[in-house]
Amino acid sequence: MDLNRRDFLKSASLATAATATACTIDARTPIEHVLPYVQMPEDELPGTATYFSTACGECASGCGAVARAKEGRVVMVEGNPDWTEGHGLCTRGHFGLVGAYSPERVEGPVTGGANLDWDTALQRVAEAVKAAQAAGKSVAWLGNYRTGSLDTLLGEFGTATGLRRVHWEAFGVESLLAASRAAFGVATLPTYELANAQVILSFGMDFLGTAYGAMGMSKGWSSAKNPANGGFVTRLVCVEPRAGVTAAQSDHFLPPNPGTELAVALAIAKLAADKVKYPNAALLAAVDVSAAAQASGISEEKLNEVAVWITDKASVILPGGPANAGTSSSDLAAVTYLLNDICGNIGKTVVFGKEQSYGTVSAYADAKALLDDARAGKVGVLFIDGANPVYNLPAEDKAAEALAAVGLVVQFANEPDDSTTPATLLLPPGSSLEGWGDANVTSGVHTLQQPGMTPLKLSRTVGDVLLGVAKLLALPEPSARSNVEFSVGDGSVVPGSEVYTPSTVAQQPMGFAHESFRVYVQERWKRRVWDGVGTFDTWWVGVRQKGGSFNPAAASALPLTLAALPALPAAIAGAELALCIFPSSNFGDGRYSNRPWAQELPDPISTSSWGSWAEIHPKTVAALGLRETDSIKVKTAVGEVTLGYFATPGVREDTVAIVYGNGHTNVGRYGTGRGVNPLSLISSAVDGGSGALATYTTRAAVTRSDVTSDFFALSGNLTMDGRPVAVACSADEAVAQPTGKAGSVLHLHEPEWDKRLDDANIHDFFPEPQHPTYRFAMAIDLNSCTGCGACIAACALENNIPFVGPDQVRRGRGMSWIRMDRFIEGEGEHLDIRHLPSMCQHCSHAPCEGVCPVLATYHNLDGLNAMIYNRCVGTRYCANNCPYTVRRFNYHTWTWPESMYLMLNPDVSVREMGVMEKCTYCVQRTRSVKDSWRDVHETVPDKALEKLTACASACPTQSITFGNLKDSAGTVSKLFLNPRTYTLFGELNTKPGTRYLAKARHHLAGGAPAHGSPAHGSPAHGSPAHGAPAHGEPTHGLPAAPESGHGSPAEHKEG
Amino acid sequence: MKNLTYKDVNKDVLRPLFTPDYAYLGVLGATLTVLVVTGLCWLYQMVYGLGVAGYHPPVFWGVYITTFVFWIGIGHAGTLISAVLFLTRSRWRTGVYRAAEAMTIFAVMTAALFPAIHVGRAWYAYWLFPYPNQRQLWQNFKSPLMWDVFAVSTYFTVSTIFFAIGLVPDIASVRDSTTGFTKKLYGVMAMGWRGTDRQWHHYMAAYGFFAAIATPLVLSVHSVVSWDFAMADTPGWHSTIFPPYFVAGAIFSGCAMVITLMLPLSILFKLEDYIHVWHFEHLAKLCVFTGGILTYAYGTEYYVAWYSDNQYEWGTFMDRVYGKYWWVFAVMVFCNCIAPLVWWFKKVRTNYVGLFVVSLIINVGMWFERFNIIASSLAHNFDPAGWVYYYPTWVEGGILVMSFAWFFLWFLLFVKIMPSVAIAEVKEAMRPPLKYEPEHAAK
Amino acid sequence: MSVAVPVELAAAASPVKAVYAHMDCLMTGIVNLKKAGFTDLMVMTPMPRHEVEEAVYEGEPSPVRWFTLCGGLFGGTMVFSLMSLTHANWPMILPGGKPVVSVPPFMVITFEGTVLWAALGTLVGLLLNCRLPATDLPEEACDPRFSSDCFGIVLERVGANDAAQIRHILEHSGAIEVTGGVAASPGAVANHGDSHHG
Amino acid sequence: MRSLPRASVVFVLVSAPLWAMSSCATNAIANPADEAIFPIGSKNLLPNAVVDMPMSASPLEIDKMTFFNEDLSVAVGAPPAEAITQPIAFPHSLHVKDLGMDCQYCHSSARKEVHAGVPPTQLCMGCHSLIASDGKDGNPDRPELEKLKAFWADGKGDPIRWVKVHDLPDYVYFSHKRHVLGGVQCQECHGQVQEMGVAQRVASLQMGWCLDCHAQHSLDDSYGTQQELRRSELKDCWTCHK
Repeated sequence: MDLNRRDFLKSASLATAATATACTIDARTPIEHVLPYVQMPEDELPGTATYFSTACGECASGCGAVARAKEGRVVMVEGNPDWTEGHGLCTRGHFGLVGAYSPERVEGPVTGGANLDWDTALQRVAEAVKAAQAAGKSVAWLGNYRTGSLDTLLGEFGTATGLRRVHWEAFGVESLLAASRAAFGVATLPTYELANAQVILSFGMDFLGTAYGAMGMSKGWSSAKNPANGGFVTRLVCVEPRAGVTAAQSDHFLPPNPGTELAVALAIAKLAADKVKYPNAALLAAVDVSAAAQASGISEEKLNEVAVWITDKASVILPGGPANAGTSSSDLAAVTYLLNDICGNIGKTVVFGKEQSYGTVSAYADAKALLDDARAGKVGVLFIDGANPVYNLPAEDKAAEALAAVGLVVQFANEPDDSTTPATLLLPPGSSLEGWGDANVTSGVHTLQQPGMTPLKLSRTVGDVLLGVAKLLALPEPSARSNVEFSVGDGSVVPGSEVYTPSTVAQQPMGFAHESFRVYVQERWKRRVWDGVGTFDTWWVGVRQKGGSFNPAAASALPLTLAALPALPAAIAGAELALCIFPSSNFGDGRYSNRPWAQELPDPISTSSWGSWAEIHPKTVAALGLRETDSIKVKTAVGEVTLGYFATPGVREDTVAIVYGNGHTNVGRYGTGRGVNPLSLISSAVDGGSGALATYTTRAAVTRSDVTSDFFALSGNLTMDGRPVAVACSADEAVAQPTGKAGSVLHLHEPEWDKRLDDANIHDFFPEPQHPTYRFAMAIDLNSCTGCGACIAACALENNIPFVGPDQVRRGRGMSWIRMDRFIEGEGEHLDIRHLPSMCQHCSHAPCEGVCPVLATYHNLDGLNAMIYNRCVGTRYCANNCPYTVRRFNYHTWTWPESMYLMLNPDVSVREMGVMEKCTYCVQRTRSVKDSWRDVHETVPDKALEKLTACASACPTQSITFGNLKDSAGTVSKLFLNPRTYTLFGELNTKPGTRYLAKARHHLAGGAPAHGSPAHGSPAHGSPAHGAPAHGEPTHGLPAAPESGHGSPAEHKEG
Repeated sequence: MKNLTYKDVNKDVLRPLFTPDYAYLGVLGATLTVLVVTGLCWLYQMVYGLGVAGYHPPVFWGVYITTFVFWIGIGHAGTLISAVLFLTRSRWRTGVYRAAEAMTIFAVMTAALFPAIHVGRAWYAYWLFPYPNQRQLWQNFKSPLMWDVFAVSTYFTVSTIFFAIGLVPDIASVRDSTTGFTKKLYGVMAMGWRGTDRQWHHYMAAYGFFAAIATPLVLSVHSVVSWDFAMADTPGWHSTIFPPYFVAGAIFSGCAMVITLMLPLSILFKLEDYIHVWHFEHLAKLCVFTGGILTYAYGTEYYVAWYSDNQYEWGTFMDRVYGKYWWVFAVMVFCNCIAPLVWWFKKVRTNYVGLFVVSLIINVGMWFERFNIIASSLAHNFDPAGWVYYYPTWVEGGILVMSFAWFFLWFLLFVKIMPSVAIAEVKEAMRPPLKYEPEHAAK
Repeated sequence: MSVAVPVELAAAASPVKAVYAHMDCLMTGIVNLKKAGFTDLMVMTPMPRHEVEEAVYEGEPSPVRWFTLCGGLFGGTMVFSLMSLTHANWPMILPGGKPVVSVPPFMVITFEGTVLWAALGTLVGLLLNCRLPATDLPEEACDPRFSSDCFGIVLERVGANDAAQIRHILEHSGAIEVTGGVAASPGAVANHGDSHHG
Repeated sequence: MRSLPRASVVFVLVSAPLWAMSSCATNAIANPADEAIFPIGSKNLLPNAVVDMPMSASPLEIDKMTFFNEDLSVAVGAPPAEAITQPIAFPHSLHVKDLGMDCQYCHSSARKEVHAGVPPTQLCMGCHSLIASDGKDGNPDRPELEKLKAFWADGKGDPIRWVKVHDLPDYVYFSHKRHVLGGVQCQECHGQVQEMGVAQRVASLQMGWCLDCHAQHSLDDSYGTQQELRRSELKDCWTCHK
């Protein structure tokens, strides 16, 4: 244990099971110790979890989170219910916990392989800064977006030391800021109120996956998609080359010819302007709609139809995303603002006032310029905060050489990564669960980051380091407040829009005379966030308890000041396949690659893990003559990579899409050497308007290579093969009956119950098992499930689910208890991607219980299907008999690295080899909630159960609801009566405890009649589909479920 | 049979015992080394976990359960020949039934290995047996696997008793024809059997009851084994045709294994007078008959799936023919349905090479039939997102070879230790020596 | 079954043993002996002959069948009660509310128990009735030829005055060898204790 | 045979032994370096050195030991009394019987929470900073109190590493709160602690021993009214297994 035991144990609470056992009488009765406190803090209950409201530090969005600490260590991270901007936590937020316990974390400050203590490290930084300033060299800062107190401190520190600040992220927001500056004159990001948008037209923004502020937009979109609130189902139209997490939810997927997105946007703008008699229509006079239709390959009628949709009802037009990051990405964004103005959305669904700001934002061109200066030897000290220039910049920029030429590179990182060289001074800031900080993205919404445990290593936050260096440099107190700046690549600075509360102290600069960054944050909140009512201390305690102060500013509008239309860029020339680079929701921009669970979580679209993959269209696969086991060689003028491919109709036939985030050279044992870095294929082309990196500009030659492909899709078959698994119904019917009698929209919900059996009072061979007080059940709304995998991440951390490594995953032995079924049907505009999180359904007539020879699994009183690990012998018959195939088997005893033992949840036992395991509806949580309500002699109310399980509390779109079926007023009981609800494989009469709500789509694949139209008894699927061979041939039209099979009225009446 | 005397019978049958020639020692040594080498595969799997085999969700069963059912199936023909044909008094039984019964016991012993190999935690496999324990934990007797435990253990016990009791008179013959330590050893084993009228009187009664008891086992044990699959709701498994289908398959592969074992036995140990072509012809006819039942069963399975219009069933059956396991299905149909048809021709049925080759093909086909049922149904289950195909690894190959080595090892030992033809029964079938001409001899 | 002649009444002679090479001679020997009233005889044959059995037992069935019946009944009831009581002891709520004691699945294992214990009962019956392992057979019966090609008749308890008549019957029935029957002095007669039938 | 699936074993029809050996390790680990990064655990199949006798053959245990006590292979109970030495020989009898202190004065979270809790050094020093330390009341030789003072070191010492006497396996969920609030006396499970010097384990703490109480208290195993059903939760495996 590299941990300093004395400090850890003394300050930590009662450590009942010390990890190392002193000696043993024999292997089975280890002598274990009980270590009480020396001085116990009052009201501390050893063994009971303590919860800390904090902010997630994994990306700039700063979502509200809650860290659960047990015996002095954080074992779980969840969403903060009090946080207003979103719900739950995304996959990257959860895996922050895995990062905190990473085995590669450095002990303390490191340089040249030698450990330093903090004082000498700060001394060395201060001297380097003084030397650089003396030699006339510049002191530079290359880092991620920082908001809140760190941005303020960095501003003042920068002005005091003449710091050249470059804040750049691989898929940053600089093109959007440039567009809003061009369109509205102010470089700021509007907030998209998707909740009341009846039509969403997106030009590639991945607002459900990797975009900034995705959590807030997911929450809005999910309520817009639900027919129950607002009486409408939002219609999503996506114009982008590849179907990512967002486009998978699109009703109409319109992939234009590569490089013609701007033409399509202008054409729609012109059509919309004509429809609404837009006053400034003259601006669009020069737009030729038919030429745009001809160039983009999207028919004029379709463009016209889209124009009608967005002008009729409240709509939102979203700018381009990473897939469309061409040389005119800022122009495209500007046109989307124009479109919003044409449709009158500004101020209604696209609002300013409570806009988003990510602190100081620089462009790729600035980062490139900084590295060029560094290479020329003009940079004395370079601070790297969270950035990874060697990986995130195209190879042409030769970042490694630049870093080598810098006097002293100071890197704030817990683990060495690609950019770390022996000469780098590595200062570990500690994970976001161990230090103080805050985030302020939406104006008026401040989330406070509180530590949940004492730092595991000798780490200091970036703020503490800056304050330390400032003291050593004896920097003068700043005279005026620093501004949030935005540089547009040409060095000009535009004031940002940080909103201040009008308190007297707001205008004073913060200065550096603060004892620690904690004090600095507290002081800054006192000056700039506190509204001055009552005493600060009581307000501060309330803020720490809630996790921040969340009162977003009032929405307002800005006048459009777009002067001229941007020129159309040239289409991406060449005969080969257009190269589109997209970020995955697991790896982000590559900073999460060394987290085993981030690598192992299957990607929502390709369900691949541990590596990179290229997506190409099945017709292209046939054209290239590829077999399943082949991998492909993608070659451009700049570079060449070889990787496995995923054949999917969700990408254009003339495009190859490669995932970004893998292919590292030195990020630790889990991330190094996995997959390829697609940036090595592109040259450093730049977007004209904003200086952002243009990735969607080149074409690549794709050929077959003899290397055996390491691509493996965890979700078996591509299509549903005509089976009613992830069922969809038409949006109009879902709107017609948002609630009320079950079975009106989907006859699948309650397959026609044979009245004769009813009269003869024959229901089942066997009576319902007795559920005295609780029958726990779960409703999963497939309508708003985006397949993002947050539930899988939360489940893995809560239930000590091991990661098994690439080799075992490739053999299909992933251990996560939720398998995200992903089906891709249809193609082109009929593309229909469905996700279905399948976990144990806790059936009342469970096929797995009858066949276990040793009674290791049985149906308990609360309706749960219990799985007792000790009694399991491992015959695996239960797993064979489960129609949902959701049971997982421990083929080996999986091991974690030593440092991750602290991460394990002590309430859940760790399983050894030969034992079956499955979803338990978080039995440790239901048990403790029942226990606490039993003290007041009441059954657990529905409010306490609704978001109880780890997956329900994590889901960003609130699709998963847990509850007690015996409480007929509960949300789950109501959802079970929803007309869209159906049971998976209901005809097997297993009476599952989990039911799914069908997806409401405006446009069903193949234009088939809405599946399960109310016309009674739509004919069975004709003669059985002869020879529907397994290898993914797209079925035309969705299946009508077989008529046979009887539902479960008994269970239902009970509910 | 040329006119043999009782002395000839004793001499011929007891000749191969005890004097191992180099060929026998060579084969025995080879079998032992293969057993030890492949036994290490099992140890490797026990120490490092079942992951070394090829299993993964949704296919949790594969080579091990296939081999378990394969060996149990082979056992049934032995009991059929020794028990059922005893009750029907068929004449061709006498020469073959002792070795067939031995094959049954060794096949069931081999099959009994597999519950320990196949189970995830082999060191807790004894929890499958109901014994009183302080944790008051018992078994779920409604589970088909518990039926299996009882069925296989009962079958093994009954067959062993039936086999041992049948051996006692012949052990007495061995005792009387040997000297020294072997005489003392076989004397103890013969339990003082002298062939007195009292002993024969009760012996024949008891032997009749044993045969009567073992007969239902021929049908029930493999029906219980088929219920492991028939009781599940996996598409392709849960159908009422399984019990007769499996029993026919069992007798089919059992008779083929009897032919495979008896041919070299009769040639190498020159027992042609006792196990001659006439026996093999009967076995071959039995195989052709049960092969026909199997072919009919395959056809019925597909018809039922098609007729039920249940897309899960039909999907699975279509996947068996067109999916990634198409070659398993092809081998099965060729070996079980087409190959045995050559035995319609008397020339092939009575030619030693023809018999041996087709019997091997039949057993290969039967192994594939079980693999086809188990693996392809699990790989193509209800949820299309769970369709992942299973491929065995070298560990499973090693353990499969271990089961063959284990079986042949016991059979080789048996041939050298016990008379492999029932001396008493053969004598009973011969015309007794008469002093006077037959017309006025004793009735 | 013949009534055993009380030993103390007749002075005993040594047991008479006859070896036959031919089946018909053996049968005539047995028939003549029984006609002459000497029913306490022991016939050794290398293989089961139904003629011998009818001659000696006159169709009397063997009591082994009762052992089989009792074994079977005991096994069936014991196994069924084992299952029912254990499930009742810890009534797991098994799938779909199935009854704690559900007959169809239990019948399978009850059948197996019945068959198993019937076989064990038969084994016990056989060993008891045949008095195996037989340690008290006269060594005249232990002739190695009886297990290969010859038949034999042995009469253990022979009255001194009957010995001659028995030897006469045996020699004339075609035995290839007849020994014993010598009227030994009272001291020499090994006390055979209670008469027991080999 | 390229058309066959990549990772499949080609079944050679002619002879099973050849086929088995030729099914070479086609799906061996693709990237050998991964084997070191993701090590798989191995199982020690050898029986443990110590003969499998019940831990402390206390009379209570012998009669409870039924025909075959096989779950000794599971870490249960605690090492026998003579094997453990506590850092401080704390006399329960003196404090509980003579001075009349209540159990929950020191084990304060027994009624509130899963763990009964062991008192912080601060609680001991509450009294012992005044009473009977360094010979104030004329009784100098109290070595145990010297040890206590060393551990305390006026608030900055080390925590006292008590040896667990009642140590249930990690997979057991035993909540003191449910038992204490349910009216179970401490002595029922921990034995007559007030008589003991250093506390020792009396009960076997094995599953069968717990089940005796649970079975007896779940009087009505059938599924009658609400209350009986609640009590049958006592025989629900997930009540005690994590």
